[in-house]
Amino acid sequence: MKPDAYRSLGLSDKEYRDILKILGRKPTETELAMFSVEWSEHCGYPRSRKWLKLLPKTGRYKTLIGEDAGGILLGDLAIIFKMESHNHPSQVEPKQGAATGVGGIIRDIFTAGARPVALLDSLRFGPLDKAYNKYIFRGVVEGIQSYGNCVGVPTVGGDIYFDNSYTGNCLVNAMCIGIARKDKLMRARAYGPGNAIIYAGSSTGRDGIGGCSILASNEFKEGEEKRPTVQIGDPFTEKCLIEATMEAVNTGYVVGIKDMGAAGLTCCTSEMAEAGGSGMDIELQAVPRREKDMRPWELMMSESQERMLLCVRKGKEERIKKIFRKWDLNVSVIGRVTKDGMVTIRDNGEIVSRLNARSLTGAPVYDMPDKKPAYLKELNRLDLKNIPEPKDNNRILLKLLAAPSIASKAWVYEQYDHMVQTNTVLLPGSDAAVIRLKGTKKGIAATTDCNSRYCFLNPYRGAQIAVAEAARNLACSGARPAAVTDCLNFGNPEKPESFWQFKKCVEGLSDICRSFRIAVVSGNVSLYNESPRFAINPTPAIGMIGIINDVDKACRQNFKKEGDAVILLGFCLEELGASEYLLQAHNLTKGDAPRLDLKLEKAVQETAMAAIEKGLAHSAHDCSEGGLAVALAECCISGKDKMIGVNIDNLNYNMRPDALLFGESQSRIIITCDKVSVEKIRKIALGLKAPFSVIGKTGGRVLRILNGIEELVYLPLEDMREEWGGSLKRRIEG
Amino acid sequence: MLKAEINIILKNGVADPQGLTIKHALESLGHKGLGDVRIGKWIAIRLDYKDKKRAKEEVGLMCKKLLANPIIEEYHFKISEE
Amino acid sequence: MLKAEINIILKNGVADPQGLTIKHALESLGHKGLGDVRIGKWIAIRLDYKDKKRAKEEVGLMCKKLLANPIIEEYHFKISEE
Amino acid sequence: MKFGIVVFPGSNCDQDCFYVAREVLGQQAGYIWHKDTDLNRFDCIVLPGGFSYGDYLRTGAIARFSPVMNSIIGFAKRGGTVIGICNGFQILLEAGLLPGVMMRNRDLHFICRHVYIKTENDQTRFTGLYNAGDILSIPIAHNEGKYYVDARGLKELRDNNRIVFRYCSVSGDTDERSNPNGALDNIAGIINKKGNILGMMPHPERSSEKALGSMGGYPIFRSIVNWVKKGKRQ
Ligand SMILES: Nc1ncnc2c1ncn2[C@@H]1O[C@H](COP(=O)(O)OP(=O)(O)O)[C@@H](O)[C@H]1O
Ligand SMILES: [Mg+2]
Repeated sequence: MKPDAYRSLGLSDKEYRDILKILGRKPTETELAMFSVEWSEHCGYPRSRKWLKLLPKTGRYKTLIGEDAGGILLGDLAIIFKMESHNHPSQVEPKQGAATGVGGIIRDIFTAGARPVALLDSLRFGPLDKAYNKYIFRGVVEGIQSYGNCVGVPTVGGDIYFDNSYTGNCLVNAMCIGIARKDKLMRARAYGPGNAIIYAGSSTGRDGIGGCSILASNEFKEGEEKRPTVQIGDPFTEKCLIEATMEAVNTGYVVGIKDMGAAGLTCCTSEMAEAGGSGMDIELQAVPRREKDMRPWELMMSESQERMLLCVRKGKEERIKKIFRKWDLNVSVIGRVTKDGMVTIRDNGEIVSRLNARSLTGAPVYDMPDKKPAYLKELNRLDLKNIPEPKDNNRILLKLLAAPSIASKAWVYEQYDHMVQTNTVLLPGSDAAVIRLKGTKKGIAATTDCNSRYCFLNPYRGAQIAVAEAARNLACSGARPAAVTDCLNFGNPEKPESFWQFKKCVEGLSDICRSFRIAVVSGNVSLYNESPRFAINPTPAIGMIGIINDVDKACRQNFKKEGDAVILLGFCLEELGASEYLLQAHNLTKGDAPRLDLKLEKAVQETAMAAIEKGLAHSAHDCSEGGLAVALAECCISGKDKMIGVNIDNLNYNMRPDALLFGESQSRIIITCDKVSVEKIRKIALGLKAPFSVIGKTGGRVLRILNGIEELVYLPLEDMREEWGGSLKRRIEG
Repeated sequence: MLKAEINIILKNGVADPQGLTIKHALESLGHKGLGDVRIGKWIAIRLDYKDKKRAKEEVGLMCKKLLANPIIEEYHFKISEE
Repeated sequence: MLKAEINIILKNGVADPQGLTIKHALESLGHKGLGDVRIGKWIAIRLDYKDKKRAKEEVGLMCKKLLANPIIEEYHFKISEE
Repeated sequence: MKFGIVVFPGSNCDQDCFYVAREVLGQQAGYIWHKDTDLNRFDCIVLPGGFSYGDYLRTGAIARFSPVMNSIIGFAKRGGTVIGICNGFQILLEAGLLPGVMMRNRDLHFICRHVYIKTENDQTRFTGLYNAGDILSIPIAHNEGKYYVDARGLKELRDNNRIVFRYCSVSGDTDERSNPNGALDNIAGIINKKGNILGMMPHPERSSEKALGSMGGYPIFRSIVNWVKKGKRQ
C-alpha cells in the first residue's frame, strides 16, 4: 500500500504498521478506511482518552454513562443529554454545517430511546467587523434555526462569544436533552445470533466521506482550501425518524440501536457488535443508496445524514419495517448478528472486509508531550497602576452593554422556536432556561457557559470558572446543579502548548466537578481547531442541567417590582485581569483569571437556591462578563414587558471605581425581594456562611450606582436598553 | 440594459432532500416515469449598462462571492439584452 | 430521457424582499449599475420517456397543481433531450 | 366533546394541541393520521402547527394533497368545526378552504415571541368568550406569516367581518410597528364565509396555561367546547 494512500486518510506510518500487525496481512481499502475512521480523534480519542478518565462519573444523582449520550436518573425518568461540536463543517459551510450538527446531536439522544425535549448551542465567532465572520455567524444561526425549528425541538438556550482567536475557526457546539422512561432506555449494541440488523432512514450517498476523520484530524491549512463534502441537513426526515424510532422502541422488539453519524456504517457496525460482544454479517447490496456504482468502502464511510442502524429480534423484522414505512422512510434488513465476534462485510456475497470488532474500537492511546506556553509569564502580569482610570464610567458601561459578547442575544434566540412542545416555563433571556416535566411539578434547568479568555490566561481556573458559572446560572433560576456534559475545543494536540492547555482544563474541570459532586455524564473532544495563523482560545464548553422541584418557583433575572430590596451575595475584589472591560476600554487581554474560592461559591449558590425555593426572591442574576455594573443593568432592562430602575446607594468599597464596577470577581449573585423578606434571606446566608449585604432599592427610570457618597454611574434605562438590545441587529443587518 | 439570469443548484452527489420530497409528492399525485428531481435558485438581475463582457465578469464574481457556495453549489448564468 | 427545467417566480407587482436584500448585499460588495433583482425557484426534473408532447402536458399539470401557487407566482418551463 | 388532531409527516404541534384538549380542557382527543379519512368521531378538527413535509417547496403545498384533506372538506361542508393553527392555517390556504397566501416574513427571519392580537370578531364559534376589541398576548413562531390577498379578497374579508384577529400593540393600535411579519392589514386570523373554519398564525395551544406565561389563546378552545356542547344539547 502506498503511504499517501493511508496518509490521505489521516493515518500515520506507525498506525499503518500497527494495522498490519493486528491483521497479520495487508488491509483491503475498505478495512483501511474503517481503521482510519475508528482511530481518528473524532471516534477513537487516541490523544485525549487518557485524560478524559480524570472526569468524575458519579455525583449527586445516579448517572447513566457509557453510551453515545449520558444522563441521570430522576425517579423513573432518565434525563439523557450531550453536547457535540460541528466546528470545521460550519467554518466551510455555516448553514449546513450547523444544521447537520444539530441533527447529529438530536440523533445521539433518541438513539438512547429518549425523546428530545430541548436544544442549546454554544457558539464562538471572530469579531463581527470582519465580513466573513458576519457571514459565518448569520449562516450558523440560519442553520440552527432551519433545522431545530423544523424538527420540533425547542432551542431554549446557549451562549455566544466573539473573539479574534475564532477568526478562521468558529465553534459550533450543539447540545440536546432528552427524556425517557428508564425501562425504555436503549443501548447501542447488537447481540443474539440470528437477530436482524436493520437499516432505516435516508438512503446512502457519497456525501461526507471521510469527513469526520479527516476534518477532525487536520487544522485548516489555507483557509478555504480544505473543501470536504458537506452534507445537506434534512430536518423533515429527521422528524419522521424520531417518531418512527420512538414507535419502534415502544414495541419492545428492538435489541439495540445506534445512529450513523461520523463514519456511518463503519462506526455503527463495529461498535454495536463490540458492545454486544458478538459479530455481524452485513450485505452491502441491501443498503439503500442514492447514487449509482458506489464502492464498498464508500458505502461504509459515507456520512449521509438521518440514518439509523437497529438490531431487531429475529422474526419481528416485518413489525418494525412497517413502522418506518408508515413514515415513508427507507428500511431494509442488511445483515444478521453472528457468534464469531467478527464484523464481516460482503458485497454480493463476496467478503470485502472481515475484522474482529475489538481491533477496530481498540484505538491506540498516545501520550502527548505538553509544555506551559512561555508567553503566559508576561501576559499574566498586570499592574493596575499602568491602567488609566476612565473619566466617564457611564460611557464605558454603555460600551460594554453594546459589546457583542455581552449584548442581548434576542436577535438570535427569537429566530429559534423555543416554545414548541409547550414545556418552556423560563424562556431565553435569563441566566438559564427551565423546561417543565409534564405530569410532575419538577423541571429541568439548562445552560451553557465558558469564558475562553479566562481559559487562555489560566486554563485550570478558567475551566473551573466555566463550571462554577454554569452552576451559578442554574442556581439563579432556582435549580440545583445536577450533571455536566462538555465539549472540549482546543488547538492542535501535537503542539505541546496546545496540549498543555487541554490537560490543565481537564484537570480543572474534574477537580471542581468532584468538589461540587456533579458528574460529567457525556462529552465530546474537538482538537485541531486552528486557522493558518493561530489556534483558538482553549474552550472547554460546559453544558449543565439542574433540577428544580417546583417549576412554579422558577426565577428570572430581571427586576420585578418597584421598591424591592437589592441584595448582593458574595463580595467584590479589586481584580480586572482577563476582563471584558480591559478588552473594550483598554484593548488588553492581560492578567490572570478572576480568583475562585469553591467554598464561597457553594455558599452563595446554596443561599440563592434556598431563597428561591422558599419563594422569597423576586429575581436573581449572577455577575459575569462586565461585572457588577453590567449585571445590575441587565436586571433593569432584560424584562420582557417593563423595565425597572435601581438606586445602589450602599456600597462601601475601598478600591478603584472601574474595578468595583467592571471587575469580574466570581461568586456574586444579585437578588431582589420584599423589604419584609430581607431578614429571612440574611438568616439563610448567615447559616450558609455566604457574604450578604443590602446594596440598594429598585425603582425609577435610571440605574444609579454610588460607592460611599461618590456617584459612579447614572444612566437612563432607555439609553442602556438601546445599546444592549439593538447591538447585534445593528452590527449584523447594518 | 442587460439582464443576467443565474441558476444555482446543488452539485451532483450532494443530497437534495427538497428535490426528493417533491419527487415523492409528484409521484403520489400520479405522475409516472420521474427520474431525479432537483431544486435550486433562479436569480434575475437587471444591469443598467450595455457592456456584455463587463457583465460576464461582474456576475461571475457575484456568484463566487455571494450568491453560491462553491462547496455545495454550482451555478450557470446567461446574459441577454432587454 | 427528457429533462424539464422549470422557473417559478413571483408575479410582477408582488414585492420580492429577498431580491431586494440580495441587491443591497451586492451593492455593499461594490457592484454598481444594478437594476431590479428578483429571485425565484428553479426545478429540474428528469423524465425517463421520450414523448415531448406528453412531457409538456405532465409538467404543465405539475406546475398548476403543485409546484407554483397561481395567486402570487408564475412559471415557465422548457423541455429538452438529454 | 372530541377534538381530532391531524398528524401530517412533519407536524410538530400535534402533541401540544392534544395535551391542551385532554389535560387542560379535560375533553376527549384523538390523533388523525394524514392518510385516514374517517372523521365522524370528531366534533372539531385541528390542523396543528409544524413543518408538514418540511415546508419543502412551499409551506403547506404538499400536505394539502393528503387523503385526509378531502374528508376535511366534506366535514366542513357539513358544517363541522375546523381550526388551522400556523402551518395548519397555511395548509387551509393552499387547499383553498380559506382565501389568500402566506409569504416570507417581512424581515426574512423566523420569529418566535409573544405578540399582541386584537379580537375583531367576537361573533364566531371560536371567539364566543371574547369581546370585540379584546387584546390578547399570544406567541407566534413562523417563517411565512405575511398574509396576502388581492384587493377584492381583502374587501370581501372586511365587508363580511371575516378578519377575526389582527396584530396590534399592547394598547391596541393595529399599525405597522405592531405588525410583526408584514401581514396585509395586520391580519393574524381569518374565517370562512360559513363561519366554521378558522385559520390563525399565533399559537393558542402555547398560551392556554399560566405556567407558560400567557392565557391569551385559552378562550378559543373554551369557546369551541361551549359551542359544540350547546349544539349537542339542542
Ligand atoms: N446561541 C444561543 N442560542 C440561544 N440562546 C442563547 C444563545 N446565546 C445566548 N442565549 C441566551 O441569551 C441569554 C443570555 O446569555 P448569556 O449572556 O450567555 O447569559 P449568562 O452570561 O448569564 O450565561 C440566555 O438566556 C441564553 O440562553
Ligand atoms: Mg449568568
